[in-house]
Amino acid sequence: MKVLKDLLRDGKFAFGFFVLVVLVFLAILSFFSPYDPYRWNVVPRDLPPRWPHILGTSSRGQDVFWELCFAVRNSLVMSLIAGVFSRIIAILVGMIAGYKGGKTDRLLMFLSDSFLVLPLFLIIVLIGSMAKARLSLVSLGLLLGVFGWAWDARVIRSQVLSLRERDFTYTALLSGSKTLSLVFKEYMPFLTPLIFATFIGNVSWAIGMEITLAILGVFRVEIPSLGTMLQWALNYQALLLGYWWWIGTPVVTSIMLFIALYLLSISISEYLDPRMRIQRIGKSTR
Amino acid sequence: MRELLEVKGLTKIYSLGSIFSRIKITAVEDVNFEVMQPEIFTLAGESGCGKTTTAKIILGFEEQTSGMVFYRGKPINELRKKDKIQMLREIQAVFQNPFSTFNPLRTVDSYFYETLLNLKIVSSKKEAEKKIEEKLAAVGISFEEFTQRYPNEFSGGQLQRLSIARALLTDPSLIVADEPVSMVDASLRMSIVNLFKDLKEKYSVSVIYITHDLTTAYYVSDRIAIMFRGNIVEMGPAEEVLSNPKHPYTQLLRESVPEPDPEKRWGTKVVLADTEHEEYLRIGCKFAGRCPSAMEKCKKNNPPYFKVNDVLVKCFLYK
Amino acid sequence: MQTVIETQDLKSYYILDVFGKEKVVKAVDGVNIKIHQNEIYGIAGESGCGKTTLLRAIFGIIDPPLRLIGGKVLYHHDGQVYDLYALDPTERRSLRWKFVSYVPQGSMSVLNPVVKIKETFKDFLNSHLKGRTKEEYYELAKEHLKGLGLPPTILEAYPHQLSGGMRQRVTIALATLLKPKVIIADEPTTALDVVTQRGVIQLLKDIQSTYMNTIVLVTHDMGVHASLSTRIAVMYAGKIIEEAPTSKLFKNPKHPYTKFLINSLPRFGDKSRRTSAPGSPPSLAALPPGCSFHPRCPYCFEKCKVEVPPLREYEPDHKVACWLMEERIA
Amino acid sequence: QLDVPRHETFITNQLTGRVGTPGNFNLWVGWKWFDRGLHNLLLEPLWCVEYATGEIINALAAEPPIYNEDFTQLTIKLRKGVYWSDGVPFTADDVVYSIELSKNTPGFAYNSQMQEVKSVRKVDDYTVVVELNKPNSRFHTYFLDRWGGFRPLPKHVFEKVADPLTFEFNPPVGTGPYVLHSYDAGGYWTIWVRREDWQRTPTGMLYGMPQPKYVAFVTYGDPAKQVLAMVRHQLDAADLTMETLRAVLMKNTTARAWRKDYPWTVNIDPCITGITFNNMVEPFNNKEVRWALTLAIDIVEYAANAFDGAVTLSPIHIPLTKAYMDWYFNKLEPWLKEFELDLGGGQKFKPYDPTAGQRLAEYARKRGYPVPKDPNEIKYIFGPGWWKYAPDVAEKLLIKNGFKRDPRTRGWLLPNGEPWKITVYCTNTNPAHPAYRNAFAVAQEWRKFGIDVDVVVFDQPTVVQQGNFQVSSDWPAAEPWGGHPDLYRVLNPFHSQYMVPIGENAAWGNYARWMNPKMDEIVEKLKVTDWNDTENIIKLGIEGLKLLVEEMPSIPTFNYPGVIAWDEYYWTNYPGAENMYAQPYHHWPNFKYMLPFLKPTGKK
Amino acid sequence: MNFVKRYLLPRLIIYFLVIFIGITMVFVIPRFLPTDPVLQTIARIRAQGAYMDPEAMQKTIETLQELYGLKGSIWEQYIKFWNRFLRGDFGPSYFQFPTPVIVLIKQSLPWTIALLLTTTLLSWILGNVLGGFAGYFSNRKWGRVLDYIAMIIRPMPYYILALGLLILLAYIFPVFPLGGGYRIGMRLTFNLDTIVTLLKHAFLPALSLLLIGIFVWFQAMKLVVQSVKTDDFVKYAEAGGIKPATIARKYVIKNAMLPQITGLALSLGQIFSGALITEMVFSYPGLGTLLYNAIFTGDYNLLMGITTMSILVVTTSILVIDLLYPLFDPRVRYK
Ligand SMILES: Nc1ncnc2c1ncn2[C@@H]1O[C@H](COP(=O)(O)OP(=O)(O)OP(=O)(O)O)[C@@H](O)[C@H]1O
Ligand SMILES: Nc1ncnc2c1ncn2[C@@H]1O[C@H](COP(=O)(O)OP(=O)(O)OP(=O)(O)O)[C@@H](O)[C@H]1O
Ligand SMILES: [Mg+2]
Ligand SMILES: [Mg+2]
Repeated sequence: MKVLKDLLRDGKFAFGFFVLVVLVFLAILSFFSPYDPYRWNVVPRDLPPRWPHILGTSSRGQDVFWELCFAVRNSLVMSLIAGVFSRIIAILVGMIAGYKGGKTDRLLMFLSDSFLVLPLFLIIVLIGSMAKARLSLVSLGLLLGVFGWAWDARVIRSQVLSLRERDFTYTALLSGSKTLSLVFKEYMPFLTPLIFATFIGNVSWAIGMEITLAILGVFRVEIPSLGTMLQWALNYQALLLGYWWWIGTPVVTSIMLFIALYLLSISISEYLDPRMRIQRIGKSTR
Repeated sequence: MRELLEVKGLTKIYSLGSIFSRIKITAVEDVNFEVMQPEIFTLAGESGCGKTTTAKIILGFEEQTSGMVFYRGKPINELRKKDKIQMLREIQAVFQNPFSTFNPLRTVDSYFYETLLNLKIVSSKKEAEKKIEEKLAAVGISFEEFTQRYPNEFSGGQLQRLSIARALLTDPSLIVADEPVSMVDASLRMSIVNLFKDLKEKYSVSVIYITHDLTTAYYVSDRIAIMFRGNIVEMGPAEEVLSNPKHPYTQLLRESVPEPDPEKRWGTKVVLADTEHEEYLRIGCKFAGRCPSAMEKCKKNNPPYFKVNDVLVKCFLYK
Repeated sequence: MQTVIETQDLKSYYILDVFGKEKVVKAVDGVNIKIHQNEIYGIAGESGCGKTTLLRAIFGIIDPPLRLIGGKVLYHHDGQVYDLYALDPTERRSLRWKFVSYVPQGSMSVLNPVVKIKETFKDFLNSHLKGRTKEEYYELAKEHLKGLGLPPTILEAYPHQLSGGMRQRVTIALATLLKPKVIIADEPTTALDVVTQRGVIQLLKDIQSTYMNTIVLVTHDMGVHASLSTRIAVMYAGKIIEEAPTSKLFKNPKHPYTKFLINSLPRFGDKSRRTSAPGSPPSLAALPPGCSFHPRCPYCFEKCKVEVPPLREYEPDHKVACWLMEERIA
Repeated sequence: QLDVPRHETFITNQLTGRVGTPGNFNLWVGWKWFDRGLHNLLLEPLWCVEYATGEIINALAAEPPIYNEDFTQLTIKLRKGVYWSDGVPFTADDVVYSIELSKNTPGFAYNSQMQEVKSVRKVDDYTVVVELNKPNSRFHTYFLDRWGGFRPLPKHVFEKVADPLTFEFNPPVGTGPYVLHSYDAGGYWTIWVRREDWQRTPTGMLYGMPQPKYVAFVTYGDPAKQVLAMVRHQLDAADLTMETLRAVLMKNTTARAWRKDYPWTVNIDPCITGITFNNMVEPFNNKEVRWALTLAIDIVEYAANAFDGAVTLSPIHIPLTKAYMDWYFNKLEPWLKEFELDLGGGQKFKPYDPTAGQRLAEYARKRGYPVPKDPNEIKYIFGPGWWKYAPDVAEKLLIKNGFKRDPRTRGWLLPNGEPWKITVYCTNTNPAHPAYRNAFAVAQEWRKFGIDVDVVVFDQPTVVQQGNFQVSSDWPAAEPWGGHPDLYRVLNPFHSQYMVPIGENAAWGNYARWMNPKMDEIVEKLKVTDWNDTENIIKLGIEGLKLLVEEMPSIPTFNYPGVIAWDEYYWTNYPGAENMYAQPYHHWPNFKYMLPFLKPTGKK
Repeated sequence: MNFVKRYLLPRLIIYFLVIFIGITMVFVIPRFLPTDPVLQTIARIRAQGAYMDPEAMQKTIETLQELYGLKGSIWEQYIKFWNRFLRGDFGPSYFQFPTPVIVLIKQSLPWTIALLLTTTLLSWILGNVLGGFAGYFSNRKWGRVLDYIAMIIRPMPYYILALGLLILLAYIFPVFPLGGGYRIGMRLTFNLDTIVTLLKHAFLPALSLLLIGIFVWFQAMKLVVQSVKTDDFVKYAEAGGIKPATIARKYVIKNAMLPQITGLALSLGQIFSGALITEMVFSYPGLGTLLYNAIFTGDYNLLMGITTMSILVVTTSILVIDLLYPLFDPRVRYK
């Protein structure tokens, strides 16, 4: 709580946090939706925003606001799973390869290079078709996670390679730190900005991938998500027909999501780096 | 007095450079010495002569190219494999660069608590605090000043002292101190050096004291080894070596110590090497290029050790 | 003797936010010094007493959390007096390296690792001299190095290819490049072996005698002070507590802390136990009242605990801040 | 944007998208993007269907096919005075050579079909006789162009070629009224120019001079782009989606669709859309289950969800184009009205709902679209009727067959007690395609009925072809010819001789994997009925359609709702609903027969 | 020599191993897909209504399998593939039969390279320079404005951005053409008009790619700079009164470049997968659509052709970067 209070003093964090809270609120709201997101034709079609349809209705006869609630919930779940899962792999592989070096490093980098090189698109189509498009949000998240780490692991590794040469590694060793705790306690703070950045990149990639997969049919287009919402709006030419509320909603929401994540990550990284935190405080009281 | 640590034929070769230009540097070349218990053993010499590398090998942070290190008569690496924690308790170190000793993104005190808890020296935070306070007092830092602060909030000297305090936490038998007081004023330097002395006398602690400050080396150490470009060029009792240096490099070194006396100032100018590489690449005596009394054979052959009284000298002058 | 830099009641504190609570580290607390032309002004003092901070304040690099609390820094240049902190950033920048240059603490790691040394030279020249070609800059740099007796070949090297001593000397060469009136050097020889240190000091000395300029030198090595400085100031807890010509200070230190400092120096041929100042250095965030040395001072009396002693000239050129001196006069 | 005079050019989009092999015009080998002008401008077939008028056009052929008594010999009479575009006359030699080349070249188009040919000979320059190995009363349909067909190739060009498979046929030589002008090596456009001697082509002879001097086929990529191009008058004809069409009409005052008002869509497309059950898997192998699922559909809501109501409903397995309405539907309707289902327990139910079209019109009116009042007009626009929305009857049928409702969720349980989950497979990833829309529309209906439905959209037709599905939105039956009452094409695939187990390729037109001895009989009879004996052909057709209704192996829903937009800025007199002189698509082979009717507006 | 044995050789072994595994995977994966090139070809021919007798179909399938070289076990096919591949031949495309894969790739490659190579490089350079400066001068106004723009543009769905640009600059303000590589009906000869036309047509696709690309690099660079700018040598340069622009350029950006260079290598490799959405939105010729169609028509040979190239380029650029690292950072050593 104390930390949160500290962080909230930063405008960037406050804004990002606010947006995220709103999104989470929307996601929770979806549990109270008066409409089944899988049913069409439940409200009059193509209405502009007006009470009670505060974000209008779509050509499928759905209420855009409530669709958004489901979309936010599902997209958050899916992309966070993908982001977090691939981060975990990337961090583990990158850190261990960088820290251990030698054979371990070579093996892990071989693995990640192979992942880098493989035509991801092809593989996902393959897996998708084997799963007969029955991928759930969670398994899609995991799948994207499995394929989203290789590059970031390489980046993390290169950072660790230089970090491990710094003397504090030895201090930590002399303090009896075990490999894992050493790597996480000593190197992690340096990597947080990087990890956050790759996390955002990964989340945006995952959401983009989800749209692509939905288009290809590997993922079910009926599951409401920011991606499929956009996809439907585009298919029904909301842009040209002037249903701006329909196409604008997912676009603005996803941009807001990324801005929020970005601001949060910057703010948190600054907070974690005492040098920057001090500067920040120095600035704010000047 | 028992032998605590023995270094035998230690060699470390680094290779530097890119695909196009590769250079091999023998950072440590066939180094032999032993440290008694208790003893303050000083390693001194030109910057870049391999002192830190030697220390890192002893501490197990660097792998030697060849040679062995024995601790209490057993190969140190095997001991480490057997009981890491015990070895960490027994051997502690202070690093050269105080600014990089602690992670700038972590508070300094966390290392203190970790040392105590990881090495199972204390079992509670309360106990830890007591212990830390005690050690901090020994280096002249107050507990309040120290809690919850990041390394960049301390001055260089303060960091060095913190580093020493941390090493003392485990009550080690051997402290490898790599220039532990280079950024500390003379008065405090004295108190720390005195601390080493006391530790040795009261608790039989041995110290490998790596330093450029030959006056304190003279003041505290029992024996001293002078290194030059990876080789020990002279080794013996500190008093003897420093008051009566034999190797031309030791002589130069001794002569270069600035006296804290405005009346005494240096005479002749010294010649410095531009880069270290050229001297590393020498086949014969590495100092031959700058030595005032260099002979032909110095440039071609690597001189062996000669014993003069208690002192080993690696110079053909003493053949 | 002409003054080149003077400070007037300079106060510069680190203001920190430690978990919501403000904490003030009084690193420079009311410093008045006058640095003259053509001298080597040494500053000694306990580690952490604010030497580096003082130099930064004099040089004008005050970044948060360090802040200027009060006082002035005056530069005497070309018959004009500049109030450093009243200048705008571009003016300040134009004085740097031309009037005053800086060798920071730990200067072995201040060179840009990915460019050759000559590039760094070029950048420094280019930023202060106008309208010359690249080749002219390199030529200038080469000349300069030659003048200082350094091998010009190092211009083609990357920093990591040079030895520590060489890097240290490169930063000194950089600092003297534009022949500034004042060179501020913060522990330029720490981490060097004595032979290399000797080379670096010789260089500083040569520069000083060639250009007749001023060097402000911070070092813990009293030997270096003895062999280089003409005047020495001793700092303690953010304040100057004694200032005197070198020989006077070594022969006749007056402040109890200075006494400890000088007396604790070990010497060859003397292995007897040396004592240092008792107790530990005070935290600059919580200074004791009165004279900040009083808790460690063997001669402390009541007044010391209450009132801060002023820095006074008790003998010609010899200033001390100690109530004992006051007593003695009285 | 265009390097030929705009007002003399007719620009259309290219249906099949960017050409992969822009420099290769040899459309007899592999897939060659016919619709870039190859089959619609460059080449003429022997015969061509015209479904707008319900006739077969004799193009290179001079008259309909002539079979002998036992259908082992086919005589083709050729049109006189036709020349290839390089000035060589078109004769029987070309046809004979084409057939022989195809027969002897594996990998060539119609190679396998031509194996039926025992021999082919020229009687005179304008008569060809084909002897067949075994009787085939429909052999000539291989030469009947209906978005595909074997078109004669120039003998004088191909006989000089060493390997006809790798031959690029560039520049191409044809019998149609246009020749190649230029093409994009990147495959995005092809421009054709009218032949100087257009009179010497079947098109010229039949309909006169094609009006545009140039015709350009352009791939715009994204459908939204076609809208932009059309609004800026850079595109004269485009097949769009319902939504893009509305956008065009909104923004371009000179643009029109096939029908000038709602529902705009082309309803004469010879193609029926709907839902296909896999009759080889449980529980869809049960006719009553199939019927229950049919009755669970509220077709008005279905059409609204799919195309906002802009469709022509069809309760039978052929599209209700004007022609089929006359040939078949009007004759079938009385029977449909009386058709009954047995609900068990002596209960009967008449499922036909003659008001479905009216109801759909009502929906459109509610949406604010102008809809005609005349019931006859409505019948032709929205369709005559469909099956009733009768969830209660569907429920009865299911319960009769052992299905139950979960008392708690009201969802359906299979007879074995498991929840009923249906996956609808859609093999078309184009969201504007009826297969796509049908899949989601049916899912909506069945979900409402209490079944857990999942839609899988995946561009892998083989999955359906090999029977690894439950329900698919593929065509419920093969498309009929369109210009001829013969239903051989629709019914033949249901013949049991083509039936294969799951895992093997089902016959196209029967992905439902349904068979019935009665159907075999009908098909056998049809096989020995002459192409020109339309009376008997229709009789057999009606029998077949009745059987399909009774069995409902797949649910027909509506005609392929073609969406075509024209810009009347440079050209007018398009074949719209009010003036159906030709089929409306520029990508069909008949395009060349439409061009002579266009009128330039004179705008520059 | 030691370098060759201890570093180069293992590195090269890994290089070839990765290529081998990559290519093998690309060979195997499509064969597990339910897409069968023969059936896809037939389906496509019939999709619009061409009629094929069910009997005739089976025969056609067999002929095509013969022609495509798909008879025989997967092993035989695999060995055949390597045989051909080592001779630099990918065989014929199935879907565009009998056009050789190489011909198809050659058709599209120049467009893709021209568009993607320039935009990749340009966005890399601009993004890094802007990011570097904005990161260093992070409290200047323009830096913050750039930051906000980056924040909004970067997460924008690319399709929306591209379409938006198109609508804005080709429709509302018809400055640029709606699509294509050059004018419809134009014959490409080497003259000024051609060059102008080509550039004009490439402008919007390039712009859309640049916008996203620049801001991706921008944000990454800004992040790295954030830490570099507190380094000692930067502080020293500032103290030395070196011009801020010089510091940003030579001290900050140059030192922050390393991770970015690796990133560049990877994105250069990805050029060879083309830019599908760009090609679709701007109807621009290129490899993207080719690859996309290859996947969905089961055109194994074409698929192999394109992905093999991409694999080769990615692995090679990673290798080259690894070897050339010391050129960019003189401190780097091989372990
Ligand atoms: N990791 C390394 N890789 C390559 N060379 C190294 C490495 N570490 C040290 N060296 C080189 O080995 C030599 C000895 O270095 P070392 O740090 O042991 O010297 P030192 O005696 O501690 O010097 P100083 O007094 O400056 O601390 C130097 O030339 C140094 O450049
Ligand atoms: N960034 C900072 N934040 C907070 N306190 C600081 C910071 N930097 C320095 N200090 C404190 O300010 C005081 C003066 O530091 P300074 O670096 O000036 O000392 P110094 O005299 O140069 O010491 P040394 O001889 O060890 O270099 C010290 O007590 C130190 O702890
Ligand atoms: Mg060292
Ligand atoms: Mg300092």
